[in-house]
Amino acid sequence: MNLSVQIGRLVMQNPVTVASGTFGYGVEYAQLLDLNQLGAVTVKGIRLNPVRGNPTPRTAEVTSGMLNAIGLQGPGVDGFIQKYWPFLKSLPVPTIINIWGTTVEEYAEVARRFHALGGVGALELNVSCPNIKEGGAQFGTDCKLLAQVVSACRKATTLPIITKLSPNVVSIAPYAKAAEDAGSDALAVTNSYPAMAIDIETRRPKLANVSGGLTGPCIKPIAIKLVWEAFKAVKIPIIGMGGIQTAADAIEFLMAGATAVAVGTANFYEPQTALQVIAGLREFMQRKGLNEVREITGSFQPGK
Amino acid sequence: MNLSVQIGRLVMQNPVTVASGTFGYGVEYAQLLDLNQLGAVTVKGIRLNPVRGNPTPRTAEVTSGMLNAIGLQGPGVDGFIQKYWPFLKSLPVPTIINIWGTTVEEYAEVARRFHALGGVGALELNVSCPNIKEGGAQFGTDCKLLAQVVSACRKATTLPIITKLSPNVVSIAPYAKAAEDAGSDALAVTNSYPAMAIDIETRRPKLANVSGGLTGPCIKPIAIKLVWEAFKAVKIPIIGMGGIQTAADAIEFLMAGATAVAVGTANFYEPQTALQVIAGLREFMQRKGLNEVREITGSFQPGK
Amino acid sequence: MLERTVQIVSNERSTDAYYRLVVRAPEIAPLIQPGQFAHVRIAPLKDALLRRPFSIFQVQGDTFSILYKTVGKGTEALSRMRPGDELSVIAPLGHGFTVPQPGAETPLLVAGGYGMAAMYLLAQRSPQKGIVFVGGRRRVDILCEAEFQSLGWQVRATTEDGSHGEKGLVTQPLLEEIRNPQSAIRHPKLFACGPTPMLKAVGQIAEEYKVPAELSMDEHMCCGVGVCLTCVIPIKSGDDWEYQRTCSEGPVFDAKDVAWEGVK
Amino acid sequence: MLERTVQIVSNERSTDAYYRLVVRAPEIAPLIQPGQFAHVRIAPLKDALLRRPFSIFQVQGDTFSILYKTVGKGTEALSRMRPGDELSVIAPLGHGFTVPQPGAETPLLVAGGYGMAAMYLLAQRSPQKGIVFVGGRRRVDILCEAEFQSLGWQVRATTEDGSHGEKGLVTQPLLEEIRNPQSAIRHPKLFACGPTPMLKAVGQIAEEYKVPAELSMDEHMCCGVGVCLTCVIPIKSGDDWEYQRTCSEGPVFDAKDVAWEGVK
Ligand SMILES: Cc1cc2nc3c(=O)[nH]c(=O)nc-3n(C[C@H](O)[C@H](O)[C@H](O)COP(=O)(O)OP(=O)(O)OC[C@H]3O[C@@H](n4cnc5c(N)ncnc54)[C@H](O)[C@@H]3O)c2cc1C
Ligand SMILES: Cc1cc2nc3c(=O)[nH]c(=O)nc-3n(C[C@H](O)[C@H](O)[C@H](O)COP(=O)(O)OP(=O)(O)OC[C@H]3O[C@@H](n4cnc5c(N)ncnc54)[C@H](O)[C@@H]3O)c2cc1C
Ligand SMILES: Cc1cc2nc3c(=O)[nH]c(=O)nc-3n(C[C@H](O)[C@H](O)[C@H](O)COP(=O)(O)O)c2cc1C
Ligand SMILES: Cc1cc2nc3c(=O)[nH]c(=O)nc-3n(C[C@H](O)[C@H](O)[C@H](O)COP(=O)(O)O)c2cc1C
Ligand code: FES
Ligand code: FES
Repeated sequence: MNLSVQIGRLVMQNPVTVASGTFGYGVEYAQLLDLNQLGAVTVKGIRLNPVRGNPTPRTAEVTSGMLNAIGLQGPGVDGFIQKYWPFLKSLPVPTIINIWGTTVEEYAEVARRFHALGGVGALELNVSCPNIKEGGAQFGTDCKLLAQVVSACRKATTLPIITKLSPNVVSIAPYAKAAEDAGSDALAVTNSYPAMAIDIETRRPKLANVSGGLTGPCIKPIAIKLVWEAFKAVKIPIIGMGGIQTAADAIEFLMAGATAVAVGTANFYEPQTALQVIAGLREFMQRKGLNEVREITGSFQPGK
Repeated sequence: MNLSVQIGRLVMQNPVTVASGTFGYGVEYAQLLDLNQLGAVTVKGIRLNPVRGNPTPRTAEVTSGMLNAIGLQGPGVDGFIQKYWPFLKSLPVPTIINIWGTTVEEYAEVARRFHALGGVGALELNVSCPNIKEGGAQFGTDCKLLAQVVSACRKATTLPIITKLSPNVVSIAPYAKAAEDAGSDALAVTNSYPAMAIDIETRRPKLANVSGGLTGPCIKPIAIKLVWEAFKAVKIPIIGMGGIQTAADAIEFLMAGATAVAVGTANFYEPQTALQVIAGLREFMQRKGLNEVREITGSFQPGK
Repeated sequence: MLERTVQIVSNERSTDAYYRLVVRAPEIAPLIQPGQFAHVRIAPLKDALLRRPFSIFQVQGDTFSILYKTVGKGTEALSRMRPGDELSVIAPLGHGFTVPQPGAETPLLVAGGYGMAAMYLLAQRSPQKGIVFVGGRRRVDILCEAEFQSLGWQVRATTEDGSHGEKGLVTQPLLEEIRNPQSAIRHPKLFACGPTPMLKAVGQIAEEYKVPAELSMDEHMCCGVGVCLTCVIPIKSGDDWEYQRTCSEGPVFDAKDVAWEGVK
Repeated sequence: MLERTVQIVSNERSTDAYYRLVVRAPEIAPLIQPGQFAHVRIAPLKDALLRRPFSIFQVQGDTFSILYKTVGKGTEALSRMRPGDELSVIAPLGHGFTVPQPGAETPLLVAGGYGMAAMYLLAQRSPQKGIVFVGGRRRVDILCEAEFQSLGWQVRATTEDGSHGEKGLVTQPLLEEIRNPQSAIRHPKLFACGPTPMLKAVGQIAEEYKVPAELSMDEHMCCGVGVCLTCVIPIKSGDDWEYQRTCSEGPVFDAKDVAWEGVK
């Protein structure tokens, strides 16, 4: 049984990674699960300089999901390389580094820095964070800006580039196509959904940032549709995510057109989720007599 | 304690109605609850001619919500007037009639017909149904078309017009403003969210229509944000909806800027929900010493 | 149609994956007609919101019961509930079977799997006793034979694997009976409940042999009371067909009204 | 840090809205240090996904316990669980209190409400016995006085409504003690756990009287293990401050490191 997949030049031993921002820098979970069983480790979003992030409260629980507005707190490129890279580099599984910037040039600069570092598995361009004023979703909801970011990074590195698209668009197809045309090796679909909650006793927002991103099982049906729409629009592989809790959820994403999947919010309440998904995927393939996990990708049959 | 609110010229004895398509034509629930306690009855979407609707399966259960692609099955204007209007007309509470068309002219014609009928409480323009090929969301995701639909109906009737906006836009503010500028008396926010589910055993979609609209508690945080964004953009009243199950949910919508609310999916599993919401709203007002339900509208305090 | 919170009197495994649930529902019980159903909210169900529809199996005093098969999360959660636990039910719902008039047709019941549940009240309340044709995949899918026999009905069981009764499909003995020139039954009328392919086969037999038939259709439901338009099936209307609601116009339809070409 | 499915040994109401839960966790129990917490998944919780953090109260053999107050849906669901039911816990988590060295400072513990729970192991394992200042709104909020007394500690209780102990805030007797020139305690060190305003007051006392203090901070948590960055509080760093994680760098911080101007 072959579970390995390819995202551009990046080979993953199985199609299951974790979603950026839900797995820290890998090291935090090393005591709870065997990281080496993952397809890849994807780290929290990093920009050039350290970022303090938003005031608290930063997350709130909602029905079958959560809101977050972390504000991309992070150590910056240098801090990351110093504090976290030695551990990640030592792992046999590849690292996908999620990057962002407030200008096209900053994205490119961060890409250059990680290119120069050597040993990075892939770069994931976060053009879809709903929780910061500059950068983030601003690039992800404008096809031209999106193409500029991807092109600039493409020039800056030969590392595989994964463009993480925003769900907050009328139709995802033109964005998927724009990223592909600008040289992206793959897409990640989807980021969190703009949303909000109010504490009715205090009349105050449940997040200090007022609004935040909705994630978890509640968004899965939206994410599945986005993956399917993106799959129909492009030829490059897609990493699907949004509310994956079980192998069945992951298989649904694969069928909708994903080549790989990422487990996000579920890590917070069940850190073993990614490993359970891998095990369940194996069982499914066995039961269905499938030899290649790739056969599942896009095998959804929408017609009669 | 005064619970009454006004949506254009329409006076509602309390701010709680039901969402179109989740309450049939009122008569179906008459045995289970006292319709006269509602603020208004809102009926399933009606176009000029009868509509057969989509093939089955038309709905599917998902985490904390459901998908539907009914395809706006309905009796057409004449069928509605013959079969359902006598009952609705006899109720002391007003009826909000949800209407749609496949052309601007059809919307206007349906509006003219209901204007001529007399006794209708308000017309709700559904420009946001994700489940039909023509009409519906096509008008709701294009500001110019939206303005044309609203203007044409405005010319056709003096009945209060409620424009039901699509959630599937980058930002709802321009659509809210376009509807207001074109003469809409109120907004309804929000319709269902485009989404999809796959049966992994058969690889077939869970809906015959492949994709459908996501509704229920899972979408509440998205809907709350849309109401708040629309509230900041316009002066006309908003009917808020999306996942309301309890009085607390309804109050959250009111605080975010809604003048009234609609209970949708919850009717399917708990037909008493709207009445429970009204009772809970009264208790909340009592506990907080509020005399006017209108004081709650927009009382959210996003700042410090 | 009433919505009531009812208490579980008993909830016991019958055979294999089948359970019998009895609830105390004094206001609902007297209203129930054969072929009607209850729409049940299973409170312990996590993040799954919708009610589940079940045919009403038996009515006794102020209680009624359902006979259900565990097939998914709702029925599994239900099977773990205990006497004393509460359920919200909306019942009785739907348009049931036409109970035969005294001296009129002789009822031939055709049931597949949990379809038997919809049949008991009809058998009990029919002035004419007839035959129950019951089919299933395996022995465990043949439910409550003894109960029908003790009502004085003849039961003819078939299983696909031959582990009980005749081997084959339930329609085989039915066809034999209808084709049998020696049969004691003069004016048969078919009443069927079970999987859609079985209902379709019964509908064809009814048409071919010009026997009246009522079919209880199994469609996915959401509201159960006629407002959501989930549960529709194609019903002939002039030269064409229109969608009608299984929960309201049905679940029981006259076989000759069903537009099979539109049925999934 | 281990993730384990553990069995409930007992789960009993203590006073009012406070419960004590004991679980059997043979691999986790020996690892626990005073001030650490357990992150608990409450399975019966409907459509609410996240774990809930609770200080570890006592450790006995292969069990540990928590002392919790029912304040919302998670703690209410927990209070309905019974012996034999299972929970998933990740524990022990966080950076706890520094247990005093033999002969070093005398610990003065300051606790508000369920903050007492974080204190017991510290009192038990400290070679020096000291005073526990415990405060609450009403009598029922004063927890396990007797248990601290039986460890040989002096307990000074305050309630806001005066229904038990002295009337007022917990910081009043603490201030008296610190200001008292006659006090037998030479080198006091404060350890505090409770609501943020109390912690802030303790921090100010520590600063004013130049007494060392460790504070266990109460921040909303999500992952509990340091990956999500939900639980941050502002910690001084040079002339500025940075956000550090209560679940990983904390929950216990040195009072002089907290940048109160940034605390909500
Ligand atoms: C009128 C009617 C009478 C019925 N009577 C009985 C009965 O007497 N005994 C019995 O065991 N079953 C009966 N069923 C089927 C029963 O409703 C389903 O088995 C049950 O809803 C499955 O729920 P679940 O959560 O276990 O399965 P899941 O597959 O997890 O359910 C997912 C969703 O699909 C729906 N669904 C799944 N299977 C069916 C089905 N066959 N029909 C309708 N909806 C379905 C569920 O209601 C739910 O919304 C009847 C169905 C109808 C329409
Ligand atoms: C390190 C630490 C130790 C704690 N120790 C104890 C203890 O020993 N005994 C005890 O009774 N309580 C303790 N708490 C508080 C306890 O975690 C909350 O009371 C509990 O999470 C409330 O959950 P709920 O579902 O009942 O409330 P809800 O209000 O319904 O919870 C909604 C969300 O808010 C979070 N939340 C609510 N209140 C708090 C709070 N005060 N702190 C952190 N998150 C909160 C919940 O975890 C959940 O994510 C501790 C908190 C922390 C951070
Ligand atoms: C707390 C939190 C922090 C996140 N941080 C990032 C981030 O830094 N960069 C990014 O691209 N996505 C980030 N995301 C989005 C996730 O990577 C993922 O796209 C989203 O959570 C959907 O998946 P899920 O529903 O499985 O969580 C974050 C999500 C959460 C919940
Ligand atoms: C089965 C179903 C049918 C619906 N039909 C209509 C309709 O005919 N017209 C319309 O404007 N909205 C329709 N809606 C959308 C609802 O009116 C409402 O906007 C949406 O369900 C969100 O509210 P909820 O989450 O409380 O259900 C329908 C929704 C459902 C679930
Ligand atoms: S189930 Fe809603 S109309 Fe039949
Ligand atoms: S709770 Fe996630 S980092 Fe502390």
